[in-house]
Amino acid sequence: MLSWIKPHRVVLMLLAAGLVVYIATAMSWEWLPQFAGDLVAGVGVTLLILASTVILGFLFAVPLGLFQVTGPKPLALLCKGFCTLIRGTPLLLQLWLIYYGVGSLFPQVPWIRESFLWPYLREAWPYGVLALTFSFAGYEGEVMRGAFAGVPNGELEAGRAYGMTPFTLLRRIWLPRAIARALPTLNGEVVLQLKATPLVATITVIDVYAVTSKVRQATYIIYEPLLLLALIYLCLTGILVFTFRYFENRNPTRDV
Amino acid sequence: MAHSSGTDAAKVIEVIDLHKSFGDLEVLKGVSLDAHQGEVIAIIGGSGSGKSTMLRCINMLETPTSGTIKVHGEAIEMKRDGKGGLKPADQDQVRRIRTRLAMVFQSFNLWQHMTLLENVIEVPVHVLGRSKAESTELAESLLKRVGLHEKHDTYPMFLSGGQQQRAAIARALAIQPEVMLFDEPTSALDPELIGEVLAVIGDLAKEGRTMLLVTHEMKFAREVADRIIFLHNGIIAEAGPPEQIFGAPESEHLKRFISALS
Amino acid sequence: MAHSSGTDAAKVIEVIDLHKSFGDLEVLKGVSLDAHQGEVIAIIGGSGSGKSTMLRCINMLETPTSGTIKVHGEAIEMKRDGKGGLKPADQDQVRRIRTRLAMVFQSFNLWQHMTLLENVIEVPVHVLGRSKAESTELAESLLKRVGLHEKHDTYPMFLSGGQQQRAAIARALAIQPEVMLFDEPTSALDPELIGEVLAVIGDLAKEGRTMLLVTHEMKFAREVADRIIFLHNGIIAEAGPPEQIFGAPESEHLKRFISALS
Amino acid sequence: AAAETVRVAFGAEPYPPFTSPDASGKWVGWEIEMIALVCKEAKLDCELAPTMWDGIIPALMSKKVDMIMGSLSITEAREKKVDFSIPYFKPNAVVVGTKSMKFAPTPEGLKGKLVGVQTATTHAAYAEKYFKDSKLKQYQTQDEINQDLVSGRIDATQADAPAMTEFMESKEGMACCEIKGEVAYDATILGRGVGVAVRKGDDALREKINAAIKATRASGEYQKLSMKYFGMDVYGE
Amino acid sequence: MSAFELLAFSPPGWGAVLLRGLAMSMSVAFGGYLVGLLIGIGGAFGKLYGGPVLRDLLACYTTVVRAIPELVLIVLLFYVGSDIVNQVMQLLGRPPIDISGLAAGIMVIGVVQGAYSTEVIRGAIKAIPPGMIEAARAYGMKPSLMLRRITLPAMLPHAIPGLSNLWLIATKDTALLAVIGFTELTLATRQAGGATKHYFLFFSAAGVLYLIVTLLSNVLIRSIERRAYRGIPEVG
Ligand SMILES: Nc1ncnc2c1ncn2[C@@H]1O[C@H](COP(=O)(O)OP(=O)(O)OP(=O)(O)O)[C@@H](O)[C@H]1O
Ligand SMILES: Nc1ncnc2c1ncn2[C@@H]1O[C@H](COP(=O)(O)OP(=O)(O)OP(=O)(O)O)[C@@H](O)[C@H]1O
Ligand SMILES: [Mg+2]
Ligand SMILES: [Mg+2]
Repeated sequence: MLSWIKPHRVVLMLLAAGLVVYIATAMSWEWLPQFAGDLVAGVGVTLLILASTVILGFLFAVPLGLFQVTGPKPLALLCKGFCTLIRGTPLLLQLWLIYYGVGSLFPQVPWIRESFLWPYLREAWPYGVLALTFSFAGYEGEVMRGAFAGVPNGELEAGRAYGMTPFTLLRRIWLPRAIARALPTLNGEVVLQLKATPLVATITVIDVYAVTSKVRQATYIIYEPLLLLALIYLCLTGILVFTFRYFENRNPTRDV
Repeated sequence: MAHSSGTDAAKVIEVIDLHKSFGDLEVLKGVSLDAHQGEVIAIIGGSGSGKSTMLRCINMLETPTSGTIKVHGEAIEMKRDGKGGLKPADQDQVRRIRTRLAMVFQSFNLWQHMTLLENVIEVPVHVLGRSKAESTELAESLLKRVGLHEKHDTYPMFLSGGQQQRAAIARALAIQPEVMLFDEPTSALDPELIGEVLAVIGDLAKEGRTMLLVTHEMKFAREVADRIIFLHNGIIAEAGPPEQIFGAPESEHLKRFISALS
Repeated sequence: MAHSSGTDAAKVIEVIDLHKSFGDLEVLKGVSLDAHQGEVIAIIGGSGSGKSTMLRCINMLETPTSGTIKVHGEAIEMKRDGKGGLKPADQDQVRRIRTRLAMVFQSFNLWQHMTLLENVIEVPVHVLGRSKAESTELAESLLKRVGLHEKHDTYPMFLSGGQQQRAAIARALAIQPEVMLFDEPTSALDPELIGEVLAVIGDLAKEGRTMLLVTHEMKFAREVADRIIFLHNGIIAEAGPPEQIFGAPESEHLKRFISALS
Repeated sequence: AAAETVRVAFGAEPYPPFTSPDASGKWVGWEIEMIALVCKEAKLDCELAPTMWDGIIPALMSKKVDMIMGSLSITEAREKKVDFSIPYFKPNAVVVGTKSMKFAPTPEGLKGKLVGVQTATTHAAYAEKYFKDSKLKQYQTQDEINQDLVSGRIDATQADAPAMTEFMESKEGMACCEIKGEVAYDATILGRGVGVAVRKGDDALREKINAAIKATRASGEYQKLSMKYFGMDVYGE
Repeated sequence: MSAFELLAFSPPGWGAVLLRGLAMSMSVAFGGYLVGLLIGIGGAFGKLYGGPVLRDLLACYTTVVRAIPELVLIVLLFYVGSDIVNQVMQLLGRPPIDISGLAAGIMVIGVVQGAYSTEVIRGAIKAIPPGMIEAARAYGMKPSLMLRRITLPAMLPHAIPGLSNLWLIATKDTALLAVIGFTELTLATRQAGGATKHYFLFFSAAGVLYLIVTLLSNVLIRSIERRAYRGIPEVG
């Protein structure tokens, strides 16, 4: 632990501490108590959306990437098409089409309005989760495609030669190797996903970003809410980066 | 084309008129071969003569352009693929057969994300469904036997060439297969270790396992093999017991090939 | 510790008290060695004894834990790095020296994104600044010499093991360096090709090039080397001309090592 | 020529009938014409600077624009950061709801209902204070609220009366919804109206604008413009 | 008005507005992406081979820039940044300068993209078989030469998926520039939709425009990929 402390790091930390002290003292934060509850709730919403869409999206991305590499052809094309469509159009538009497009059709069907699903379909978050999941899957599917294709053929051959079923080969060799090499990119994509979550505010899901926007509009205080927002996202990203770093370091690599 | 005299033991591997092309390059031009239970067959031949390709065809890592492969009398079923070649008709059959053949690759192909021990127990535990404790015990003893006991927690990329090769051999042995396909298993080993591998192969043969062995070490081939096959220009140019091949080579090519030895 | 009798030729490589550890594992425990102009030195020893590590230290692919390396009398300057090891002080010097040493790797390390021809002309054209036409001509003749002429437009992935190894040798030869470092250059080759490589090495020695050669082929070492060095347990356990090493080995280890030969 | 140039910011997102662009890039609407009117009276040479909401206050602070005239409600919190002119517009707040349900625009009437409001508006503040038993949904724009009203995902909305007239005249609006009435007046939230924002301390500009707004009332031009767009006088004494 | 009239190229059709927005978006995206790529290459090498100080600084850069929402960065860099510049100019007795939205946009997108490409490229370099790099070193290649001849081409297959994702993200991130008064495609779309109430028509039109850009990009990426993947047989 002590080896972590080096002169330049001390300097950096002092600088950071100075900045924080300046921001805390020289700027106006009297609005904070009034919105504290909203902020905490907002962080919760952000985390919930992030976690659920990343996990669901990744589960979806694995077959998307795999089928593009292995085929069969029609399935590969289908996956490719899905990834292209998702990556090729703005998320805002997708969210919008799902919420205002598909979502607004349900109320017009009487039996849906009567069913137990209606209270959920009437909410906005299912649509947000769906759109963000698709989006993550689309981007990640592409990353996983590259990662699957990059695993050295010899190692796969060894698995096949010893009679592994395709599923065992995938679970034991191909997927772990692919994930290992996709980790740094994956890390970035998850952070991007974190920053995509604010879009759900456009369909009335109030995340932490929406709360700070509200503060800004209500009080016309510009920079303080933005800085707080930056700090919150910084902490969340820091946690993500450290988690990923932990897993990255578990992969053996030789320095060259 | 000389062929080995049949023995009474069961035919474990039969290769019948095997052809293999890569694009325009015809690497195997009709190779036929029987391997009987407990037999050790050494395959020799110039670099690029198709030795690896032949081994790889036997367990379907390459699909033959034409020809038949039988394991224990069971022919691997093939069907035409779209491009004028063959492909296995029944993947389950291929898989079943593969679990009975263990291959040691020329380029080792160790799994880089697993330690040596993990590499060795992978197939026993996850393919053959043996218990982890038992597999680990076997693996440790195999690693000890190839002199890698202290390295069992190391990842392959931190090993010397010879250490990787020995690990690959241990991985194949751990499967305890009926047939072993060795592709130059001693290329990175020193004489002392070659002797050790030779002893291992001898033991395996005594246990009744069949072995196909690609090698450039003629001395090794002579000592370990019951029969030697000389691949040249895509066909089996000569085959026979070691004394005959090294003592009385018939073709010019083989003569030149082994004359380089002395 | 035996040392070779000094010759009159200039010392091209000097290794003085070289130590190298990987973590807790001390692989080289003080190795010293002189190589004179035109000399061929074979390095033998068990798998994992540190042969590759020693070659890799000479051109600074591994940085020694301590010790000095001199090339043509010029010591590679080193400084302490943070972690108690050494690192080169002047990268330019290292680079300049490296262009005079050509290495053939145990695992070939061909550049997978280039064809064979591109692999071979890469360094002459882009590092040494020779003309492309001239380099291509030389490369073609080298590829022909190692029997890979028709493969010059192929990517390494599609080559057999021996073909890759020959390509790696051609790549090193194309540099026409003063010193060649060979790490098991014949491990994937058949006896015929080994003979060919032996001839190439002989020619190079006649041209006055110095060679350090790690090999497991004792026959090869005996035929080609002026001096043989036996690495054991991280030190040079024995060194001397082939007749002495193979004829009158002193230590137990060496005796056992070469007894495996017969 | 003697007039000084003043850059006037307003939201770059369309907000008809107040501010909206046409395809040639020209901005039209009641507020655009108000800007012209006020500037003429104050003898200012005004330049329109449509700016996205998130950048509008920073633009004012960093002097990229000089005033904001974009339906900004005057509130206590905001007055700490900017100075406001006298109000030039006091909309009254109405509740619009689906035809299929009958309810009054009161806390009791809206109990248990799903009510959409535009975030950070006086309506949102009002709804938060009074409609405690309703479920509030915060939207970015009134347009989106209207869409969800049409599709039936919310039951009601509270909004500016003038802004809703246009919606109520549209085909979808007429089909789905009706005006349930005005909410009970609360001067502390609704009472201060909409003003022009200038940088703190820019009193010269603020005085000019105050005078100009009064002048447009006196000359009757304000009333004419208001009738043209809303069919009533929205100044609200 | 029919959909056809609404999308016509001359007013009152909005076609020209959308296309102008697209052109704006593309020029910022392209500039920003290039800047980001350069930063990314430098950053990846710094992170892999740099000294401890450089590494820590780069770690701060990639973490902080990736963490903070682009909107915050744009607002801070553009308004606070130009404020500071102008105060400095005032001190020097020079007239204030107007930082152009285009330059600011490219700068901001570039800085953000740089942080992401640093990570993508770092991962790709780590995926190269170490032997290929060692061989280059052993033959005395200079870092710059090795970069050009070995590292970049060899890492390309591993980096292309990530980098092409980044390009597509760049084309869409330009939406944020609306905050600094830039009428790019997304804002133009919202204006058209809001003014005409034909939201679906215009959002779909923008979607199609984006999709066309993507498909064209894909053609280009494919051809780069085909070159990058030479020598690597298809797995399957
Ligand atoms: N990067 C590394 N990290 C950790 N240990 C290493 C590393 N490289 C080599 N070693 C260890 O150092 C020892 C010597 O390795 P080296 O490659 O020099 O052996 P060698 O004599 O060339 O053997 P071989 O004949 O099998 O190639 C081995 O035990 C090996 O496991
Ligand atoms: N995937 C492939 N695509 C194209 N050509 C190939 C492929 N694999 C092998 N070849 C070619 O087929 C021929 C035989 O290769 P093979 O690997 O079987 O040789 P080998 O006898 O094992 O040689 P070595 O002793 O050098 O390992 C070679 O000329 C090689 O270039
Ligand atoms: Mg081979
Ligand atoms: Mg070695």
